[in-house]
Amino acid sequence: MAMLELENVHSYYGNIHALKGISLTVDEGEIVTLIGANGAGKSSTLRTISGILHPKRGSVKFEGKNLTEYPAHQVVGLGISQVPEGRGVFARLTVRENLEMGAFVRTDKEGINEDIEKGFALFPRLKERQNQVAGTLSGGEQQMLAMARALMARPKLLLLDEPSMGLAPILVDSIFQTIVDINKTGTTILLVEQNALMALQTAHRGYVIQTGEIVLSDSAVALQSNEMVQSAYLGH
Amino acid sequence: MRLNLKNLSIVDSLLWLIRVVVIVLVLWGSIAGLTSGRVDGEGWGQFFVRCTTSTDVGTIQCMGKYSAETWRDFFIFGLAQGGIYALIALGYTLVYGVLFMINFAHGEVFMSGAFTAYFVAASFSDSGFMDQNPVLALGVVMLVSMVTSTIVAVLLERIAYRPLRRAPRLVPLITAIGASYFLQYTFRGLYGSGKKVYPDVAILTGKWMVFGIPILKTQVVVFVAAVILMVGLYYFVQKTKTGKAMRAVAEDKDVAMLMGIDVDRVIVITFATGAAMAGAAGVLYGLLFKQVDFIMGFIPGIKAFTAAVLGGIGNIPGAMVGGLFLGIFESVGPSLFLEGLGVPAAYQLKDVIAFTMLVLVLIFRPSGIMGQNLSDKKA
Amino acid sequence: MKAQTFDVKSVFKLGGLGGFTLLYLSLVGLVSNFVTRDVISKTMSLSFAFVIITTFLFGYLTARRTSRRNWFYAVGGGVMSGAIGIACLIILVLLTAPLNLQAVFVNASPALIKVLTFGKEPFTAGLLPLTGWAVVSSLTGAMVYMLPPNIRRAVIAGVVAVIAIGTLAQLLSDVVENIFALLGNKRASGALLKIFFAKKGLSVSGAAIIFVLTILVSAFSAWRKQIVAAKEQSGAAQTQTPKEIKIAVWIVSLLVILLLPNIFGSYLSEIVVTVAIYTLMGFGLNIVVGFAGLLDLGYVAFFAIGAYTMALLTSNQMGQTTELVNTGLSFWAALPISIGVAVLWGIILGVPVLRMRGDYLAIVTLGFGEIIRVLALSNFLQPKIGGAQGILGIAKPVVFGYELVSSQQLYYLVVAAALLAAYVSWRMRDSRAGRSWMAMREDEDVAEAMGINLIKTKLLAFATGAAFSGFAGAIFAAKLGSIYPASFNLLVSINVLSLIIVGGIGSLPGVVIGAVALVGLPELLREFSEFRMLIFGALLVGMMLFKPEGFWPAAAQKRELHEFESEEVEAHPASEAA
Amino acid sequence: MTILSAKHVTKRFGGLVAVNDVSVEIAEQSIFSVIGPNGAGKTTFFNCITGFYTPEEGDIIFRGEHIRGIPADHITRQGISRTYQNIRLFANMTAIENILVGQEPQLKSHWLGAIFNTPGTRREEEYAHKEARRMLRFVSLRGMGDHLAKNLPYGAQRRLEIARALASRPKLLLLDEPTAGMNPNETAEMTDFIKMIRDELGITILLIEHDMRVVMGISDWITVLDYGAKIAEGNPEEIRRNPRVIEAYLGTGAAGLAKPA
Repeated sequence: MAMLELENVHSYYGNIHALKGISLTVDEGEIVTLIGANGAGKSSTLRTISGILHPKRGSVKFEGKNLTEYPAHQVVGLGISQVPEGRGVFARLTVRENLEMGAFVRTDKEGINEDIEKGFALFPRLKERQNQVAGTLSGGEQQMLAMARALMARPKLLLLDEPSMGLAPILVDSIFQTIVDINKTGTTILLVEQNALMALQTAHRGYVIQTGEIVLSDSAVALQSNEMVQSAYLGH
Repeated sequence: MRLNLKNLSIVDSLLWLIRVVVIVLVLWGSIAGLTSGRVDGEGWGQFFVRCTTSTDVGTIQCMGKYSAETWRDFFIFGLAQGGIYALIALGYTLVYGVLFMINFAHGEVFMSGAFTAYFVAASFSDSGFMDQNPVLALGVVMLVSMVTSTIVAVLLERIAYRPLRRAPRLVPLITAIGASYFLQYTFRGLYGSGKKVYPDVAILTGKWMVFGIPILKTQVVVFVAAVILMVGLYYFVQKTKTGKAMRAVAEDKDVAMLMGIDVDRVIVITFATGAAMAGAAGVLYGLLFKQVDFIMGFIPGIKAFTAAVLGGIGNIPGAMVGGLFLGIFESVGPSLFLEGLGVPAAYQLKDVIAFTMLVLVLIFRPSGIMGQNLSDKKA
Repeated sequence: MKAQTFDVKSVFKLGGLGGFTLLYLSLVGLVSNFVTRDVISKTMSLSFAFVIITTFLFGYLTARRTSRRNWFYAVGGGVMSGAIGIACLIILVLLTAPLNLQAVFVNASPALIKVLTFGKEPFTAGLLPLTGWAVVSSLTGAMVYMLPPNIRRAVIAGVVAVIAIGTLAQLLSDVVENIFALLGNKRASGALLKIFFAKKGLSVSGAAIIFVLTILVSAFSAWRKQIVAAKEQSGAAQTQTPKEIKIAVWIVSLLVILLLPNIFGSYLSEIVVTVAIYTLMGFGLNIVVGFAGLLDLGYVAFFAIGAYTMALLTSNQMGQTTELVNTGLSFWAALPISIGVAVLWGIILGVPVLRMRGDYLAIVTLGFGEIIRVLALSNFLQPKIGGAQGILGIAKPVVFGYELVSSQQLYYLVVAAALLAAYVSWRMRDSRAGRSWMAMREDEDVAEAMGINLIKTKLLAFATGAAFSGFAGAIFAAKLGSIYPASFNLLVSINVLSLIIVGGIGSLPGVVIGAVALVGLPELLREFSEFRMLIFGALLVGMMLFKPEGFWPAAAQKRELHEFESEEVEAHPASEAA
Repeated sequence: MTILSAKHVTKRFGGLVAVNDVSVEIAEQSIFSVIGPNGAGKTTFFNCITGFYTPEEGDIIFRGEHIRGIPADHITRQGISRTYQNIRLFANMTAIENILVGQEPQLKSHWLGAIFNTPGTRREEEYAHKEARRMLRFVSLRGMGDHLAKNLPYGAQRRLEIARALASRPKLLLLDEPTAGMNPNETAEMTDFIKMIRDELGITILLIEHDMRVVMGISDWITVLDYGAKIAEGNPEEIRRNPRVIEAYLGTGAAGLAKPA
């Protein structure tokens, strides 16, 4: 059984029909990517999974539980963390406080401290700046913080929303390397990206989304050689 | 930076003009007020030497028509009253920080606590409990006030504000105004329209010597209590998990939700915390000004809002500083520069000072004394 | 889906809420203060009506929540809800014996106990009928919910009509009398009045007739609506109202407007004048807030400025109370000056706040309003404008040698002013200026990027608003003949803002409706004066929660105006890309 | 002929340099694109040209006039108008009203004229309405005039926003990501439409766009921004091959990145 399963999901922002029947699955241990143009519904899909957006129709199942029955703040507890688009670090909280917020649903103090250290080990830059407010970090550092923060909840499934957005290319490489590393430690990853090339080179499988609909799904390798993907998203 | 005259529009010039006029008026008034003690025929040098070298400040009329002691008393009273403003201001600032909404009914939350606690205080006083066990009694009175205010605020949030969280900003503001009147007249209906006089507390009559200065005991207690509460709140918001969650919700509700924070609950806690501070301020107000009635929330409410804006709304230390500053300014200002300008019965205009300050701050520095500009961020 | 069992929890919750409401109404004084005010003569006092209406309402709500359209559940729910609700009240009554509740709650008085126990002694016996009535009315509420929707609506309309007319019985009977007097038929009016009205409130027969009539009218209109809907569905062209009828409607409204003071009598005319003054202000604020989106809470400032200018220019007692001298100007000479001064201040106060938006603007304007009020009250300006003593001896308007003194005469002046304001608002709304305001309201940055000069546009709104307010102030001063700073408090600003919001922000008919609802009704219900602000506050909150767009939203009106163009849409189906 | 030239424009926000010493020369009747990663300062650059921001340094010259630091409404009156990345229509006004507001720089009537309903005002209003309907047809929104802007479909809103910008009869039109959120078909239509605006109305177009097919397909000239600074400019072919652009924006590929196991 798939770890995450979306079936025919329809979501709206007010009157705007953002998702028009999205179906996708993510299996345990995978990196799955969702690629598509700006406004195609990538972020809406993630927001629907994490409960901020409530689908009008369709089902979202995680490890057999129906996610639509849970309010957004309880989804983290089930084992799903999200790195939001634009990073969404709490600019006026310190780096350490940001990480503590990531572990909000946990109560094991020692475990939390341990994981903060783990986060610092993953991103040594954060350790140097742990008492700085997050707003003073550079874009790349904020992305690292957002990822470290999401890991603080010890998620089984990590949702990444455009981790490469607006970053210098050199940072993009290292961010994607980190994604692979995180995956190797056993965290399943659903990656939403505009940078289709990087995403497909990192992921196992991919879905292509256009105006709220999945138009293509295949292994990442096959998608890279798909003509339509090449012309629309890889710029060949 | 070079001044580009072409870019200086008419509006800017007018705003500069207003600034200059206000500053000149205040300075002129203050100087005129302070130097009005100069004896006829006395030279400026003589006057200055006499005033600065004299040790007997109590008798020599240097600073206007008041003695240095009077000025000091004005200042200390300003501190005490400023502490109350600051406590109420915290409620505005907390709620604004989290919801970007002016809780216009916050003054009534303050009133509800003070008004309700009066009955407890009065009965304690009648039964003699207040005099036998004043600390415990006052503690209970304060607790009742804080709990009442909290209940009112939580109900207010649940019934009037929560359904409107995504409504255009005008809607919750109007709701708050409506709630404000509703609460005023509910408490009028419940407790009557007359003024109630807070009982005297025996141990709080008279003065204490603080650093060699005699100060009314009530003023000391009010100020100290206000400071303790504010420091406590600051600690709560800075250090506790809930406090951090509050700050997280203030920055980004969606992301906070993604962290597993129950945003609704945090908002209720925010209202409750602000209300508890207002309830405490209510009892302190009762101790300081003695009188409570159903309409008492309005003016302190607006003043406290001014204080919150002054310190940079959304900013907790700002609210404290703003409250104290406003309290002192209001207490000292009328005698300092309004009388200097020759305004009769200047104390009548202390509200004008507060409101003028509010207006000027909002026009010229909407970010407040120590806040960053929130309106920029939202644009 | 929940199981199809009886939802006891909800019954207790709603019953408890009903009880809480009853306690609230009792302790806040609404129950005890209207004992002598009969809705139906000698049968139901307004005090008692509060209890009955509350239990009825919660019985209805309980049935809606728990009955699942099952009569058995509805009966059970209604009875239980009523019983729980009234139990709260009974506990209150029983508590008054051992405790001196009145020391804290002023309205937990013997008067309240007397209402609730029907004056019976010992009061435990009196509580029985109370319980009976409450349970019966709650049950009735539940039953009414079970009726078919059309009948249900008709019955509720009937109940509302009886209570509304009963509450306003005295005034309505006066109006009826005046109408017959105008028609020259006094005897008929006497006979008619006797059927409907008793000394206090409606007569029992009157109540019955009104109840039945309302049900019939309501049922008829529902039936007609159905027919119209059916016709529309079958594709029949919408029936246009014939021109003759339109003209007739215009003539009749004109006649009514002209004859209103005579129909209403002096007391009601007084109220109408007040309503019209607020309407005039409402049109002004509607431009500032409704059109231009500039939230102004200090609007009373311009009202005060208009009034004070009028007073200073026309008072014949200037030398006595103030240092200023009599100018001896007439009302008509002073009027344009008053408006001009208000406009000037509108601009002066407008300039510093040009850069300000939303809440901040609201607070700054509130600050301006308060500053002006405190200054008017202070000793500082007393030598000029009279301080707390105000200014007396303000001139009355003179028209063709007639001095307009009474409200029945001033009525024409005020209504003309309000109509003028409505006309100007209407013309400006549909012009370039109006569009600029609305664009600015929607998005200031984009409006500027479209070439709109924000400074001019904002100041025009402030100035127009100030002009209407100053106009209203000038008339207000002339009407009273004397003014005091106390008349210009924040409440006036709030009132005007509320009335345009309750009417429907940006909507011109909304201003009138809002003024009637928020200014007229409270004036009519003089006995309620103590509770006026309470109801006002509750109404504002309720309005924002349930109908934030107001009674007559601006958008609906817009659709009407553009009927023609909508047809074009149907003729040319959307040609946008699929 | 240069219609707009920006010289060494720099705009800072606190410590952040959003636009750093950017110079461009936009030829009349050309389609000129600005590309770059998010946060590169493209929109800020737009805001500097339209007067929403005043750049700290540099100069902007539009048809021979210095427009740096001039209020936004004046700049619009001189002939520059724009659309927004995240559609900013007057949501609660009808489509027609939106266009009528766009016509503002063309209108002269006074509010007094409106109150007294003078013949001049009436004539102008009639003309304005006629023009607005014509503009609606031009962007193929015929018959949608009385719909509130917020109720229009997404694509229609995009076009209405362009119509509103065109209503001021600009010489230079700034389009901020006009195809954002569109599917490939809609994108192709929009591309044709932009070309048509240039060809039929002779309006110069300054474009921010992420969709490389649009940019490469219609641009005469492209400027690439990164971290607020201009890193390259040239015609589409040059840009496509420019190593710096490939590195910073078009992507180098993930060389050296291990495939997950």
